[in-house]
Amino acid sequence: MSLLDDPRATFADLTRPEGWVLGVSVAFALFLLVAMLTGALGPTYFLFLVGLAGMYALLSFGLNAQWGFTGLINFSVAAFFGIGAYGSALMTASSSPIAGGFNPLVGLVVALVVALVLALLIGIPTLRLRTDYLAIASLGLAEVVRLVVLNERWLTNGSAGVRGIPGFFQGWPVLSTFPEAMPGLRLVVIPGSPIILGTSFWQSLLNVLLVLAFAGVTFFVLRRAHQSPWGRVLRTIRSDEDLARALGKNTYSFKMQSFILGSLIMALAGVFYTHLNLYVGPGDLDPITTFYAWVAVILGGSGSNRGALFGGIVIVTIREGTRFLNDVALPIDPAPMRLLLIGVVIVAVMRYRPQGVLPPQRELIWPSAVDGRATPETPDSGVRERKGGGGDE
Amino acid sequence: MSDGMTDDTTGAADGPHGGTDPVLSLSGVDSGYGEVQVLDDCSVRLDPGEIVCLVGPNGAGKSTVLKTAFGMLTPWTGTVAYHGRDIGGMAPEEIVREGIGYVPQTDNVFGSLTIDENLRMGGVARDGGLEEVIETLYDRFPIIERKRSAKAKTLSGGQRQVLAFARALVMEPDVLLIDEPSAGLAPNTADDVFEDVKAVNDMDTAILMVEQNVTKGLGISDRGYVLDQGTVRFEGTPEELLNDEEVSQLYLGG
Amino acid sequence: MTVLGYMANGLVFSSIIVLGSIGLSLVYSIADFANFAHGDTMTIGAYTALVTFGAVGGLGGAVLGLPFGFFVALVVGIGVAAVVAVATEKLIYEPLDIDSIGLLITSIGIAFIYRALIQIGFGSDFTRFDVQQLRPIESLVPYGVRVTLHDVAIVASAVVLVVGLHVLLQYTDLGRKMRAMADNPDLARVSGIRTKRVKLWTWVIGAGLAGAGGVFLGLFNQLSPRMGFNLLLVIFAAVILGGIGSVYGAMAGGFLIGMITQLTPFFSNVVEALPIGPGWLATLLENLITIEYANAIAFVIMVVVLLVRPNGIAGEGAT
Amino acid sequence: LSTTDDGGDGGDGGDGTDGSDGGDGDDGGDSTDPYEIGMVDSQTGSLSSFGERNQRGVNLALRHVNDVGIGGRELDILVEDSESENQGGIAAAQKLVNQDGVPFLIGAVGSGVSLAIYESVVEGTDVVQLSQNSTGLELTNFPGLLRMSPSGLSQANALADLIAEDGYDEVALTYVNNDYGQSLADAFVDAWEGELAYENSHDQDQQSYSGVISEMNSSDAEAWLFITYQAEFATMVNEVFSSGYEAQFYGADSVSGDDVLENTPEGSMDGMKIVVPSAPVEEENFQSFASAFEDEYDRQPTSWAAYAYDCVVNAALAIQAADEFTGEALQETVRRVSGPDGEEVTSFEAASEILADGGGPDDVNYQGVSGPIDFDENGDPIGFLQVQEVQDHDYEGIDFIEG
Amino acid sequence: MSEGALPKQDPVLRVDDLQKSFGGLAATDHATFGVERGTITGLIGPNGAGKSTLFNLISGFYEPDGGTVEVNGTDVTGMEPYQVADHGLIRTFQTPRKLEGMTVREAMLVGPRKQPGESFLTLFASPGSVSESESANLAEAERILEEFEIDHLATQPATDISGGQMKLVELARAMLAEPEVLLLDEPVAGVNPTLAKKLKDQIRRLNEQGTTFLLIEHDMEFVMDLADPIVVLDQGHVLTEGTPEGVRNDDRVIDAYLGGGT
Ligand SMILES: Nc1ncnc2c1ncn2[C@@H]1O[C@H](COP(=O)(O)OP(=O)(O)OP(=O)(O)O)[C@@H](O)[C@H]1O
Ligand SMILES: Nc1ncnc2c1ncn2[C@@H]1O[C@H](COP(=O)(O)OP(=O)(O)OP(=O)(O)O)[C@@H](O)[C@H]1O
Ligand SMILES: CC(C)C[C@H](N)C(=O)O
Ligand SMILES: [Mg+2]
Ligand SMILES: [Mg+2]
Repeated sequence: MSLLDDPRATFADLTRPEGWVLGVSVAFALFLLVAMLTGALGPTYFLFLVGLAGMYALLSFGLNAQWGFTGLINFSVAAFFGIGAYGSALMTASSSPIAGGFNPLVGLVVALVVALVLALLIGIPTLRLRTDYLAIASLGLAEVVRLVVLNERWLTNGSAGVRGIPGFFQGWPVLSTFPEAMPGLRLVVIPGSPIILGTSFWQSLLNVLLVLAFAGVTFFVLRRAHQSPWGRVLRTIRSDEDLARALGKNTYSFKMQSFILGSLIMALAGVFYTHLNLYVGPGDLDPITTFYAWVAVILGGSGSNRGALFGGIVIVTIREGTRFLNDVALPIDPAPMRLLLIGVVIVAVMRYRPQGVLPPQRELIWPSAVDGRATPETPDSGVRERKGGGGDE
Repeated sequence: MSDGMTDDTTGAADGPHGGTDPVLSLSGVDSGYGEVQVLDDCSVRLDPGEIVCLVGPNGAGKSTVLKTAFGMLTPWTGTVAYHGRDIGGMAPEEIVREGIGYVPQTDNVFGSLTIDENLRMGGVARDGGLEEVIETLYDRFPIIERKRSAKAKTLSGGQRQVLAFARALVMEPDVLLIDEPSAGLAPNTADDVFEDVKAVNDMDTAILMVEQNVTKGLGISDRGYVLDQGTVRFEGTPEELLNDEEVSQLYLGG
Repeated sequence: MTVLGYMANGLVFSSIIVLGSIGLSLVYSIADFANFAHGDTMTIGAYTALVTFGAVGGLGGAVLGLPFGFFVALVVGIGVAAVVAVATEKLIYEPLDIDSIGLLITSIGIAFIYRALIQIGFGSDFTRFDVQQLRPIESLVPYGVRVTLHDVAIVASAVVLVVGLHVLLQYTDLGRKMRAMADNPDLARVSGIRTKRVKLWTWVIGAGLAGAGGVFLGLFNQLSPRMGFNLLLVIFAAVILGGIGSVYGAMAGGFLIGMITQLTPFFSNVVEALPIGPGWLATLLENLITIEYANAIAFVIMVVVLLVRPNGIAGEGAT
Repeated sequence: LSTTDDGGDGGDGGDGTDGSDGGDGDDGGDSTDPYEIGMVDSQTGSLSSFGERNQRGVNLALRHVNDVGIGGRELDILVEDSESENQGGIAAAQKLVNQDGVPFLIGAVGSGVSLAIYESVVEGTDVVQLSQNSTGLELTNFPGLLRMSPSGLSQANALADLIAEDGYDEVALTYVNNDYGQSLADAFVDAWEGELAYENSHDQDQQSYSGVISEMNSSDAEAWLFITYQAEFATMVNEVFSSGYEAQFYGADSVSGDDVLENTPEGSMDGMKIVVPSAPVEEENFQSFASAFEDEYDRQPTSWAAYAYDCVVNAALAIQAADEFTGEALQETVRRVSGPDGEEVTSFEAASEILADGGGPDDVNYQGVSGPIDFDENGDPIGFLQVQEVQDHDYEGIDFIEG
Repeated sequence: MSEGALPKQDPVLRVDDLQKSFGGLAATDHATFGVERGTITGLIGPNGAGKSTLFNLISGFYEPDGGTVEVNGTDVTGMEPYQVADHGLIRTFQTPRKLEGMTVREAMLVGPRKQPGESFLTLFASPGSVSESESANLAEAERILEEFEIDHLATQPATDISGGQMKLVELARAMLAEPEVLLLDEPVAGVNPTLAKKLKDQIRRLNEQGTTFLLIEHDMEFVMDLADPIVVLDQGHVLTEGTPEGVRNDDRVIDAYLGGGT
């Protein structure tokens, strides 16, 4: 399994699309590196994009844990994201109408607890019923939460939003003053275009480290869960809940666990967002976030954690990369052009990579159980993929 | 359409029934799902008025033969000919109109439609006389007549099987492809169905049938094929197959 | 305003929602996905009518306060919306080999494309049809009902279209074929149903009605590139409430949702007037049942209805 | 209907229509690169129509600036879309500041987005941020964040006075449910001494506001105050008209515009009074701006276009007056080129001439087409207000109020 | 109706006066019978007699209109399917269930009950125990696949197999659950006769190891050979119960079910 143990085998194990994606990713990373060294890409901006990608990756992890694993259709990603963001903002911000001024870690905990409560509130009545209930209830819930945040000023400041939010490392030893303490660096790789790394660079670097920590832990937890019997029950529910019930699985409980897990991860994304942008408003609960999380999961490949990670990156590339295309593209009204481009990219990916970029590739059995056992040769394409490519309908 | 017309040279005449042209024939067909090959140089023929039975182990490719013949799958190589005309790759909804009917092995009724509607759907390609045929079928299958306005998903397994069979008969096809008609049927009902198959056949419909109930299946057939791993292993009259020690041992549970 | 007045408003708004929800529901069940581009299809209908109306002008006479030319524009709007939808099906959806969630995501992309094209062509500002705005019908004002002839025209046209659809489904096999297809597409083909053709008809009907809904929405309010999209969530609620895939359910759902959103001021009056149990409950309700929460109330009612009738109002009882 | 121009083709103008084209030497012949500044605009999303209005102003201003040139160099504006959302706005500003490295950032439209950008991207750097359209009260608390459009506070006070003077002691108020609407409404409620018969917010982009309208009607107040945007207001007017209600309308500046006139029935708003920020006199610079605008776009300019226009001109002047093209240097000049000291001039050309002749930033006082633009210590412009009345379905200025 | 109620020494499953109707149709009509521990009990009856409905009632998928179900002496009426399974009863479905996105092997591994790895916390608290039981289950799954002659399908997508193969996977998975009582709904419908014979041996062997079976089957040769006693259901109620011989020669059974042919 691990790259360190046996790198050669790990690479030989890759399926064709995996190899392809790996190749493209490496090339893309190199390209970015070169762009950064030559000054074509601002390092601070790049780190901001990485932070955003991390945030979308977290959102897609969360949705993947619900939809990809268990088939729960959650249309209130934005609501859980918003709960995370507001929960943490209201606890830490100086302008908070209720509490405020707490350590960001308190904010983190409170955000997660509120998300948990909300997940229970919506899960308890709906998860016993057919899967579409959750879709419906969550669609409504997202709107209700948004309207409450917008209108209940005593609680949320209403449309004014919450400002005066500290960075996540506020009050931590060393880290809280790290960006200011770091010297401004000036790197010259290409003569004439020096790269200047100032306070905001170090601040962004901290943010990136934070999101990497969040996403890294999440990824590790999800991967292990996905390969486990626990994950297998979820996948059984996704495909045939009655079968799972007949085999003695308490499907309601499993669905609840999966729903809560995903919701917490989405709230985590919200917490990060709050301390990345230092401002939250009701607009952050707009359904568009839900759209993008779905797009990321589907583009990445439903049910695949790596896919979700990749989907997060793809979303940022689509949303922010199109800004660069603007600079060169036709001088038609640029804004709708960008909207058009985003639309075209989404359609194109679905057309040419319908199972997503990195669909689940191989069977998911607890790793050490299959190790050493003669694993039949890796199929050239993934389980789903072969199905997707089938000629019959 | 062109019943029995043989304007093309189909190189007939080397089958056991030398002389007649087959209504339906697969010759040298390779076929499968996606990239997975299932049929390997498979040849099966159905002569006018015959009942032919396909038997073989699970996963041998029997259903795949029917699906390929009916356009659900496109043959990779080889031809599927109907009255000598190549119909390989033609869409199922068009093949129905040519006069071939098909009863799938699974998912063979519209669960959310009533029995009555199921039968009507079987006749969308008919020009007329729909009501009469449906009434005839109800007469023939009282087991579904009683439930004509119930949703098909409420039927028991066996009732469904009967409905699926009836649905295909609405078109009064020339050739009928049936995938395991007796699976899940009570012995007496299975007998009825086999009798019905016989009766349909008596009205000049050639039948290609997959059956695991080999004794009864071969019992009403004129010829049989044993399929294994996508290839025809044996071909012959029911007696020949049933009496062959090896065939019977390996495939027929004898 | 009187209850009657609120209900009259609700009826007009419902008519538009109903037109949108029928199409969404049809496509949902036949093409098997939630079409997020449906709202923008409505927008296409509206802008087509705008252009057509600008080109043909009033054409002499008028019915219900609307010039003949407007009806021509309506028909063209319906037609173009249908053609665009069919073209999208042929060019984009049909060649795709993905499951329904994949299609849903694709439709989000399509929605962006439609909207971007409209914005490129027309700018993002709002505009209206160039028809004379009317005053309320005098004879109804004493009853607290304040509707114009245009409103009557909207309701009447919607009724005509809905009845037309009903007749079509009732007296042809199309409706049954659609259901068969929604149930089991493979078996439908095996039975000889030309599924592609049925699908195209579905798109024609669904998008055509959406186009009409868009034109009326423009007449009712105004046109802007986001008009249809802004309505989409409510339309979804209507479809789900009605029972996914049921045309008649979509009608009922659309009607109810339209009514509920317009009746909220009335509900809030009722809540204020009623002597509700403990004081805190009364305060809570008074704070929550206000027009800011109109959409939220509609959604909550939808969820509650579904808990009682799990398959929507027109669906079959509990499973 | 005139919805077909997409504001894009500014290229073929400048062929002598300006009259004042005489002696501006050789423009742009220099090999030096243009100055690049950034702008965050609402090109898509719920405020996209404002973004479009902004772009018209920006394009016109760019023409006027580049006809003259800034010390021989041109001005170039990189526009990024905020999607009218915080997230989009922040991402756009991130790119402009940290990727393109612009020292001067015009943006954004919605007050919430402007603040979000300021707090998460600009604060702590020396980049100059100048919002083109935000009028929310909260911005006053952020002196580092400049804006061209005046705070809603003076407007709110003026409205309260105006309604009281007109003899009403009851008012029904509806406002758009965002930072802008809410803060303006709050300020009004503070200033208003009469009875508030109805006060409720409404969401943007709704398909119908008949609920709001009917509730306002049942409040029995005779004066109705609207703090909302053009599209929403036009819908409301139409609904009032077709419901046959009668009331005296009042409105904040964001409800006035040609598109409202175009899209509401004749006479439906007659008598309405609106308080709008404006130049203190019926300046000829506004007139010439308006006529240039009409030539270009075949429509009257909105105040939003005028703000955006002034943002660009102000930025250009700040650049010309500064020693070097850095945020630090621009912070020094941006307030002074339009500040009260110096000679009052009403066009970029005139101001630029003074600077070219060796004048310092304090030697010019650019008078904008949207007002005198004197930023106070909080970064807000000194607002001058005009009361407009709708007469024969057109806006007539009837009074001035000094901020 | 009391014919079904033969006295049982040690009934592992008891169905008492069970009723269920759909609309006007009484699919289960005061059905009463018991399954003796250690037997292979056959359940036969015409199509639509209510056999599958009975399975659904016993296993908790349907809520009965009246009557009780007892498993291992516990009243499980009205319990959730998973609770019934906890009491040791597992059922298969007449129409095989497909598991999308899994290989056949994975689909099999859902079978075992109470796997330590099914608790989220254990995954992190005690990965070793997860690993251990997973290895054991995998070995067991592969063994059964081999016996069912579908080991070559182990890493095939579970959806891409033939109709008969699906029935086999369904059966194999249920066996992995190692229940005390196993309810099989037509396990060999569509299964090749040669293989069916082998399955017969499998079932018999498992039975000898202590599993009690209740099985619905229309293949008379199969069921008569394997099961004793046999319960005959007709129109929702127990028509008769007895030895294969007795049932085979019962006129009512011949009439309603077997027909002349057999
Ligand atoms: N959910 C349901 N709704 C309505 N009727 C039902 C439902 N389930 C079963 N039925 C009816 O109950 C009767 C018994 O059905 P059941 O499936 O139990 O039969 P069965 O004995 O298993 O038959 P088979 O051997 O054909 O599978 C049938 O007439 C069937 O139509
Ligand atoms: N949809 C599918 N996709 C991929 N492979 C399939 C699919 N359906 C069947 N197969 C494979 O094709 C082979 C032949 O299947 P087929 O259904 O033709 O068998 P069969 O002879 O009808 O068996 P049975 O008697 O069990 O119905 C099997 O090995 C199966 O694994
Ligand atoms: C363009 C304007 C409508 C923006 C508004 N003044 C605000 O601050 O939000
Ligand atoms: Mg088969
Ligand atoms: Mg059954």
